[in-house]
Amino acid sequence: MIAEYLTTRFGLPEWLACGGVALVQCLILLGIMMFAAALFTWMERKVAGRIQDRLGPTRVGGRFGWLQSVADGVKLLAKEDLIPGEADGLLFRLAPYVSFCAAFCVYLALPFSNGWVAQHLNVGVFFIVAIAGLEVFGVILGGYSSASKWSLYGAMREAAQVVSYEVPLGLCVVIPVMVAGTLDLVAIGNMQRGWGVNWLVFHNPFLFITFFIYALCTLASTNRAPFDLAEAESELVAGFLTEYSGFRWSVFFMAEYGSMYAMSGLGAILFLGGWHGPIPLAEMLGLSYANHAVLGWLGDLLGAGNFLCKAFLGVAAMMWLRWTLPRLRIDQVMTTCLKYCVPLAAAMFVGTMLWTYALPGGLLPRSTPLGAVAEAPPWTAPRAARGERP
Amino acid sequence: MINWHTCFFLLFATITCAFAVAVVVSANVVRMAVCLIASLAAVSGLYFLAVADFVAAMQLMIYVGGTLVLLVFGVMLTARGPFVSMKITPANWLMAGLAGGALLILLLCAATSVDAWKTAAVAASAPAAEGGHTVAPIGMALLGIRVDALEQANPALRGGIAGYLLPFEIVSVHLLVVLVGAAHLARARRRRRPAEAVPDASRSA
Amino acid sequence: MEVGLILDKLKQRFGERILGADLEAADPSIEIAPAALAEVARILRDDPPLRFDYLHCITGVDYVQPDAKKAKSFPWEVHFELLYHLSSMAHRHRLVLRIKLPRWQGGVEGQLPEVPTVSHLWRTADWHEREVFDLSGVRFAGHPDLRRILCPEDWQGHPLRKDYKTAEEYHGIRTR
Amino acid sequence: MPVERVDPELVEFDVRTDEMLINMGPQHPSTHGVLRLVLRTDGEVVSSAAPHIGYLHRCAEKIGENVSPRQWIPYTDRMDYLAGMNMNLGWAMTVEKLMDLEVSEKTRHLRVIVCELNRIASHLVAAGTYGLDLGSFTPFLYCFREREKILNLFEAVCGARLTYSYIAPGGLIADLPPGWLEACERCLGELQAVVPELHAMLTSNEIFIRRTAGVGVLSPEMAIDYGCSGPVLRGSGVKWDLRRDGQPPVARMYEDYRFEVIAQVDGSYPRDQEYPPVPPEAVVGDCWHRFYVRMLEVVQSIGLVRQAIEHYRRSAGPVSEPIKITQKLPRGEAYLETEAPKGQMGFLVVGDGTAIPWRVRARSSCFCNLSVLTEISRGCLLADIPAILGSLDIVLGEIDR
Repeated sequence: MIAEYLTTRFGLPEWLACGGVALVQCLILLGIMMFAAALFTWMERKVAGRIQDRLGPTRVGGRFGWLQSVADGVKLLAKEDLIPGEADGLLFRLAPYVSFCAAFCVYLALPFSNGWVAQHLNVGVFFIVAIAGLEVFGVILGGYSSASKWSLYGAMREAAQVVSYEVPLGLCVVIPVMVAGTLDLVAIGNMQRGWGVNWLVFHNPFLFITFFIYALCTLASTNRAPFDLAEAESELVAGFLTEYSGFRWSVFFMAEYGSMYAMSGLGAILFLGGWHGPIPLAEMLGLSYANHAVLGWLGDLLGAGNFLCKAFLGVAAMMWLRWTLPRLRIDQVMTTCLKYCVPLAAAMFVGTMLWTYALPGGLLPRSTPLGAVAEAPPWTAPRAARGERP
Repeated sequence: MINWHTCFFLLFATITCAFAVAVVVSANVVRMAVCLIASLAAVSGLYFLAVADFVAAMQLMIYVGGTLVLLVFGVMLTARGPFVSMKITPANWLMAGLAGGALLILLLCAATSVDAWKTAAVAASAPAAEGGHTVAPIGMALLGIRVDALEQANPALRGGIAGYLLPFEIVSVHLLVVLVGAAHLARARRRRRPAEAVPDASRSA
Repeated sequence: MEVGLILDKLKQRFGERILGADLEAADPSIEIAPAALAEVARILRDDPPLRFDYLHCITGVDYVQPDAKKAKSFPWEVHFELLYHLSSMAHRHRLVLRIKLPRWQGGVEGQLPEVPTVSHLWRTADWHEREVFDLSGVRFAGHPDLRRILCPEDWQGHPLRKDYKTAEEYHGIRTR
Repeated sequence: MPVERVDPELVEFDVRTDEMLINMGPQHPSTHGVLRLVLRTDGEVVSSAAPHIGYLHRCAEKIGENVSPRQWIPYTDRMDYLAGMNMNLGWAMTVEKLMDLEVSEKTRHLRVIVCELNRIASHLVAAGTYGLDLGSFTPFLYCFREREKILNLFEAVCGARLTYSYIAPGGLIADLPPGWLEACERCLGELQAVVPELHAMLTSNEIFIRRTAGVGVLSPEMAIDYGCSGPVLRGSGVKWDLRRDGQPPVARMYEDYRFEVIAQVDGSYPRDQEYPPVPPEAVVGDCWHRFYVRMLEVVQSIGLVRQAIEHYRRSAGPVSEPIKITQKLPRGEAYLETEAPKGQMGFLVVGDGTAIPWRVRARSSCFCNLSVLTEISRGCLLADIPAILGSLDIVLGEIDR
């Protein structure tokens, strides 16, 4: 790997090489997350504007207000940082970072393309689901430590909602995992290689339905409208965010957008072919490691573009819903989860199980990838399997 | 020469211990829960270091995630008066110390009794090397096939004992029954009261 | 039903306690004794041919001229008046109930005049009586929750009385 | 499948939990102004909601006793500041009743035009903010976009966009500028096209129906008992509209107009326009019906304005001049209620022979409509409070005066 390369080629000490590479990886991921947050803040304003028959930001940065997020960021940094007198100061300060860390850790195991992943875990799916559930801690701590009843309401709603929706979300994730036979996200992505019909969402009708349940649960677990009860403005002022201002508020915000993007990405890998486009363009062009290392790398780059687009579209759909639908009531949110999502997901689970048992190949004939099956690049295997220490 | 592995091990171990102590020392229920979360999360970090991804993710999901409920209860209990602190009497300290000490001794005994861990060389070649793929062996073990014991000379050991599937299923069904029972018991039965008897806040507030 | 007929009906029933009527005005009114209000109101609401089911408004009017110079040309006698605007959705007729009260109970300055409440007959009266109490200073006997409604709870005086003097300051805030 | 509703009569559970008193307002996004509700909550269930008002009290009645009727007109603008025209109208007609004044035909029809336009504007705000209360942001901007067009028309008429002071006792301060009627007709056409959009985004939206149907049910008896009026009363299925049932001056104003009172009687609404069907979950008197009545009234008012434009074009002569500031009032009293967008707005004036009234009284429709909140919100969920409050469509300027 790069660290080995650096050690052997330039004689860097191992600790420096490893540490440096880890640092760079972290910075890249942080960059992606921050950029996503900035992009989506701007995009949300534009999308909301267009849906509401207005323009959204137009001035900042010349055209389209593309620097609006920067202006927002500067404004938020310059804002007075208030902590309520009654608040538990330590927890109040800690809470946004808890949320942010959880959202960030998801990116550690999220592959952006064939093997482009910071930490290739062979239980990647499981890790992401586990970590994504931890974001709620920040919300609960923030709501509790604000010493405001509205914040507390927001926190309690969030707790109830996230804990409930983790069940159908977990079930929905397990179904494609069952079809794929692995928890390794890279492997799941790679088995959907080829034409669009190979995507798991088209594997069988049950998986097709599962995808929509997954989308619903994603909305709920990332706290987006119509499930944004924790910060329901017209009911709870701003819910757990009521007492937050300035930078800490923006950290919560980045965590929200970060996890929206991550969950869209997870959905893209599990259901929508990950980094494989509907047309196997890379293979048609011969961009594979079998031909040349650089070509293979280019193919992966194309894949990363594919993946980012799919995740982006997922977020765009979330925005579309937010600016269209009214908010559900808490009992309706719970009913949706417990009475509809859980039984449906369970039924889909059983259905998929029977389907794969009866028709192991799937209904649609799997299109064979063009040309020779591309050989996976050497670093796609889990790191541990190569016998190295992280 | 820095060994990152050792570095991180020390870091995570320190965090684990420090927050464990903080849980004991802290007087505020919610802060206790937060320290417990930090401690448990650091343990999960240790598992990652040991290349036991599956166990680590499990730790995150079950223990750290499970603390959520604890946290929520803590919040609910202290929501009335802000940040109620706990009063701890010396007797509590004594009893807790006894129980904790006993467990610590048990743990130390167990740790020193495993021969393989006594030499550093063996520890380095611990199963972690072929690990990473911890899911499949665990799954197989449930079905009664010990992957790590395939090279065992003793065929009785090689086949595993009987697998853990049956006990696992029994335990899960048991848990389900307990859950249903708890839900039934806790179900709020509503009692009707005539509207007149309702305390009217517009009058009293 | 014509107001004249209503008047006859009420006179039959309450006799002396119906003090007068003004049938020629734009809004015909019947004046009744303060003590009879609750009973008259119950009949007005429940008697099938009357069925005054809708209470529009309760108004307190203070008739006094605090300015001594203008007092000579003051066209009314000094008193306090309550107006109840009623109507019936079923029969589509209207009526104004008029109650004349002394400005102060027993003529003692500061003692608010008192009438029986009608809030148990029309729930509209609940808030309206509170408002009249708050702004005009009439005590409604039997009202379940007679508190100030528009002014702060610790406000002094009743602003719609003609002799009301604004306090110099309220909790350290200058009021003029 | 209908969501199981919390029984309105229950307050007690087997599992006892602590109740919490929580202040909703005076600074809260969905109390529509500076209203304070003291909620007694048990978890998400609200066992009682008590409104506390008076934060916007501006002594309008006391001021009215110190200025002449013409001078008090701007104060009426600031009562229901979303329907200034209707407030002006109520006061002007009350003073006209006291003075026994008649206005010209042309004035009458012009008053109908501006008042019905203002009714549309007010209902649009109600619909938009109601969407906001339920977490739907977009209809709010659609409604305000349309309202802007109406405000532009008003600006052309009287120079103000919110506080018009256009209708004065005795007449109007000005006739229409040239080309105004054509602009108004264009505006009506655009408005008519937007109503189906609002129906799609709100009235017939599945989540919207679930949030409003069966919530905050107000029985017709209770509505009358509490003195509710306007769409709140009609939403409970009471066919009562002062434009048809009012005192002679008010009813006479609308005697040439064809319209039906919009209320569900015998299970159906008057079939004079296209509208989405009533969902099976909706109960007469719930939030959905109150909202629905407002939406239907928007279309009805569009029709009324069209009729009024025809009448206006046909009537000859100038519009009536308002009375002078120094005009002496006769001795006596007059009380009149008009049908404002939010309900029956009543004014009482007592004259003592001078130019300045002895007593002025404003009977607020929202005041009565709000008083019913405690009753219909008992046992609902926290999220239902904005839904119920929004469906009552209150304006604090009118409640506190």
